[in-house]
Amino acid sequence: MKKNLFSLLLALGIIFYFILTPMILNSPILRESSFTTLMYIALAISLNILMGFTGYVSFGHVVFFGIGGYITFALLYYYKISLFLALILAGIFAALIAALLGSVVLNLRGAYFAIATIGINEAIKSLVNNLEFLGGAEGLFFNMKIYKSYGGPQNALWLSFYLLGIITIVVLIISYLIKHSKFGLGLFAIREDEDAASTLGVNTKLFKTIAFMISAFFPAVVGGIFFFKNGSIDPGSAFSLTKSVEMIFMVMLGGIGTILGPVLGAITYDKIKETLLVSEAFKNLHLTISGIILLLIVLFVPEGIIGFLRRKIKVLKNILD
Amino acid sequence: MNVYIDTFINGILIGLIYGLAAMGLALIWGVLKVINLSHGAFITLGMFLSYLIFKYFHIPPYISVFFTLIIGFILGFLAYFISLHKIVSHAKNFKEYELSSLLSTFSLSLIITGFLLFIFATTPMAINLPLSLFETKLLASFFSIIFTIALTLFLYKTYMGKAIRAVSQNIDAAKLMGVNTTLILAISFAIGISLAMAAGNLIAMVFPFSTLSGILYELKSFVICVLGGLGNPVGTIVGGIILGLLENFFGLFVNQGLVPFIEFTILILLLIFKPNGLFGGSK
Amino acid sequence: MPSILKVENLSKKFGGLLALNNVSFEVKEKEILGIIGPNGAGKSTLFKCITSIYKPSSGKVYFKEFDVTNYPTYKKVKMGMAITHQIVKPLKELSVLENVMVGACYGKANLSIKEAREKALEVLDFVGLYDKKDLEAGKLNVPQKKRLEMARALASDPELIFLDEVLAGLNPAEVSKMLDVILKIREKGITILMIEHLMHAIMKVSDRIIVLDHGQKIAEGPPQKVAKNEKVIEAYLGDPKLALKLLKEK
Amino acid sequence: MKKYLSIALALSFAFFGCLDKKEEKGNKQSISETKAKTASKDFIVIGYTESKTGKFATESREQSQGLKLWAEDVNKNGGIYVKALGKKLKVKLISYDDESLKDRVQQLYTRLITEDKADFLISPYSSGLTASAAVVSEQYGKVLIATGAASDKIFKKGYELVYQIYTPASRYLKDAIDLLKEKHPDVIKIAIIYENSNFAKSVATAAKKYAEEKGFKVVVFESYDPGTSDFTTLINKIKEKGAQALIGGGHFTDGQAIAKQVNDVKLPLKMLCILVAPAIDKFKEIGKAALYVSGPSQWEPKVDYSPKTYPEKFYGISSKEFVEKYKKIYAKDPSYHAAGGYAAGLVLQKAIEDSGSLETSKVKNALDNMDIYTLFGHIKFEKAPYHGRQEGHKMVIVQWQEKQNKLDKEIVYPKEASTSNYIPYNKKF
Repeated sequence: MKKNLFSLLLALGIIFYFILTPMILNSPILRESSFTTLMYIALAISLNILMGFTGYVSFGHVVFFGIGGYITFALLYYYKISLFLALILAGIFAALIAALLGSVVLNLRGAYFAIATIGINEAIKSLVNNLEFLGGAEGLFFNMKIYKSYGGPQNALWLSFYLLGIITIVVLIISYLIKHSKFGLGLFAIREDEDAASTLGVNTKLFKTIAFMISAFFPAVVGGIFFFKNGSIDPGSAFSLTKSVEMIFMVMLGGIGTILGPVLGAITYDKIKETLLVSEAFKNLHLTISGIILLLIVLFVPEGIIGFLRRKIKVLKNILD
Repeated sequence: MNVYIDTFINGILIGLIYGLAAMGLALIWGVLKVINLSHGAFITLGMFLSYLIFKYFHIPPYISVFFTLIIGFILGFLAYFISLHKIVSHAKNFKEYELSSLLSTFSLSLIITGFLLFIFATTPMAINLPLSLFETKLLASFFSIIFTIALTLFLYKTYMGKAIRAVSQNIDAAKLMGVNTTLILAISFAIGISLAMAAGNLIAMVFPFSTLSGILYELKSFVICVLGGLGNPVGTIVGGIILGLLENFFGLFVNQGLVPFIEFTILILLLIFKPNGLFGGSK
Repeated sequence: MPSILKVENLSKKFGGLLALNNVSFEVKEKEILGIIGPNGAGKSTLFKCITSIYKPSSGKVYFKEFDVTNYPTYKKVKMGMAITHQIVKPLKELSVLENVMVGACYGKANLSIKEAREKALEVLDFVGLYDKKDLEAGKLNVPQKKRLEMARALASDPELIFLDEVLAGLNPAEVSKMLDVILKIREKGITILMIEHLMHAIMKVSDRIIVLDHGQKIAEGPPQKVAKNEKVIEAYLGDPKLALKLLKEK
Repeated sequence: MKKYLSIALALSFAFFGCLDKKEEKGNKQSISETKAKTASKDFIVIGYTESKTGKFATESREQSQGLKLWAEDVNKNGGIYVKALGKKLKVKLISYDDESLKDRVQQLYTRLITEDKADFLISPYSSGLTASAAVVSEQYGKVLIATGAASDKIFKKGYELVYQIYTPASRYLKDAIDLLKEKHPDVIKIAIIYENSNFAKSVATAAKKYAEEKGFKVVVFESYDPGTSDFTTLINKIKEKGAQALIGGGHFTDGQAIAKQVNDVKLPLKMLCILVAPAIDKFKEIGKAALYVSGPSQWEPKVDYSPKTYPEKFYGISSKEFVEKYKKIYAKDPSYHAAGGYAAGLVLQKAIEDSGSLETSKVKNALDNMDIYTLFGHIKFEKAPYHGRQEGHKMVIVQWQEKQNKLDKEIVYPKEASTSNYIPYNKKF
């Protein structure tokens, strides 16, 4: 019991570090880079609930990020409701869509599920591209006035940052609670062997669907915050397949199915990418270099950072999770 | 001419080209059980190779395609050992490497795309032969049929082809029968990449392209593989033709912009109801 | 004694092949019912149809008087059935303890995670896997995996347990250990339905035996009687005399 | 448990503290540096992001090249004279790769403002990225010159400090429709097809509205997906509906494909006017298929914008001079993206000189009152409700014509800029 708590606290500590430093130093540049990092952390943890706990690898998980972004945006744009309400509605709606989609695609296994989720993302992207009230391909743009009701753009950016921080903490705690709950045990049973799980009395279909819903809820909220902060949304940036694969990478990199793993994975991935992007020597070839780094990870550290540490350092074996 | 006849002919031609683009993906998926996410990147690589050969040596794509096939085979062979061998050979069954192979081939695509972007940015390219669009389409379709026949003969009539099919059906049994499975897997991957690049080479003469064009064909190839199944090249071509016809006829009646939505919806429905392709058995 | 399970005219078709043909029988509470038959007789198919792993083509299954034919597997497990697999299905990357906890959490026992842990430890002790509790289940050897299957089933507090060839692949010493466990289970008042290929073993523990051949029930009764049934012997070997000889070698 | 908590927290802080220490130090350093700098400022720092990767890489690269050329020119002359400081300051450009994605645009612009201490900002390429950057620039009160962004929507947002260089999408095809009306009063049915993307859709929607106002009947109005390369079905549809003119397009690749495929089936259109593609030199690669295809362009190397054409308000080098300089360095004709990049710098330079200051409010004032002619054409910004939207700049219409058996891009509209007469598209069949 204690060993698990250690990882949770470590993860919480890390997240607090990213929330507090920009706040204490009152530094917008740190806030911006922390925003990206926290966003990746939250997305990676959410995906891990599906991918790490249940074993279903969604290659199109960004679809919920996009759906959440669009719902939040449209609600604020047309109905001027409060951001908090809009975010919650976006999360709920995304979870409902996940339930609907999940009831069919969760019957697919392995690569077929992966391809189906890519298909879902592309189909929804194309649909949104053609929906006039969502701005179609042009997307929607906020008027600066919207930020005024949150104390001007300056405050709105800080607000988005804090909201994201809260969501990241919430998703981390939820992921921890799930992992150590009866429900989580059921999910792990499904991950290991779905048929065996159902003969042990696990209602696999329901469990998978709930896991899918939870792992859809949080990306939707994060998407809502992200596009609120960005002030505009369009299908290309809302449903980017690359971000989907990045999410998978972050989970893999940190350690699939663990509590701390997605956090470490997201930070490492983000820092690598940020360094490459602004470094004089690499910025022209950063895509190729990240490809090489990722390939090396997949080939040589497939168990991720956590798995690697557990394997190499005996003391950590029972502490890290 | 009647619009419907026009649409029909165009659908078939486009379909053959799509089928050609998907053939490599289907082969690799079928034999290695790897969904090659670098497929699109290799198609793009083929397009640029075709462009460069045409630009500097004035050799038209319908001839340079043979050269591209060889380059593609070599690159594919290398790519297998760089990105897949370690994962595939360590796993007990393909389920174990299903995820990591998706990721390693995706890294491969990042490496290739990053490199192409560095050199060519997203500058649109086109190879302009003194041929009409219809003629280039005919030419590419012709190659599509030739490749289908050649690949089918190879798979069903040669020793190597039979070994590949044996591996695709049951790798353990093939191993027991003394087949060098590593070599077979590497060769299958190399042929798949070679076909992808050849497809790119030919498509470059039909349509303009840029560094990012490959991904579109990759996504279409998923749909085609699911439509036509993974078993044999003929299935893939038929899958391609179905997609080509669907696209063209839908385009007549609904807004063109909605076509991808319809395509991917079909993909999802097929996966759910007919995961082994329209012509395969049920799950 | 009232019957806990009643199977009525159960049939299963795979494409054109009739794997089960109108099989009917009853299982009484607290008895051990053995199901035997040659390879391909439909024994496992019968189990899978009863437990909804396969959907039967026709027929009815009653469990404790309820018509449960179309209940999904997990629901049947929750009602008190427990299933082991012929081909062991450990949850490989979970520990032995966690494996058993899944059974305790989701079977009829329906325990909380804390209670499940205690229950699991108790059951592991019962089947003799206590010292392996923290090992990854994938790392157990075959006999241990078989016992793990049993443990998971037991942890769910079942009323009826399905044992699918739990003795297969074990050496004589292990077989006799396992038989002890089976008898101990019966002492707990749990009904057992077991498939076995090894005839002598099943004869020893079963109260009654059903014989399947080509998807049909060809005999039913106490072990001794069934063993002498010529139809059964013929089904098994095609040569009644040789079969009899084999049966007598225990 | 408390022990674990404290250990965990301490560990994580220590670990990441180490990681980020360097960054913080750098940060503090630059703060003290800038304090010193304001007294003795040597550079005007101009920040922007370039899409070095992703879908906008090509256009963005050219835009950036134009901007760099401007900076070189300025620095060759010793910099921009800032009256308030009483001296000339050189210009320093700082840029990062935004990957053509929204993800990091805001992060990078914040970095440019807070860490690199940019005085002024230039937008990324494309309207979508510009919109993201604008949120940050407004927040920090920095002027953002938007080039490579033709959307109207950004300027509905109530921004105070964003200024557009390009003719906005709503006026993109206006001149083409005027031209059609003028040359072919008999044409009634027209078709508009457009790429389903941000920019093309705004253009097409505005064009449809304007065409209908002018009495045209838009018989086909359809979008196609980005990346579409086969237009056979759409062309069939246009043929069937009997449209006499076709306008539309989106980006280069699709535009080129449309021109080629319309030519293949010999569709006898009176006018074929395509966005983007005809304005780019590579368009001629399709040979005869390019003949008589016309298209709007923000700017052309052939235009003659010089002190001679606009003696009153001209500012900076003439377009001819710009073309020569650009050719010398990059060995090719500049595209309008490049000219737009140069113009963005020029506008900023003019505003700094006019206001004699680097203060946002004063420069803003100068921009609000700006009314100049440059190598890019007329530059003048709208007031509210579309504050900052370009209202001076006009498109030119180019057409590919044949001179001595060679394809050549001529300017056919407006008359004052034209180098040749307009020829109906179907004349070639």
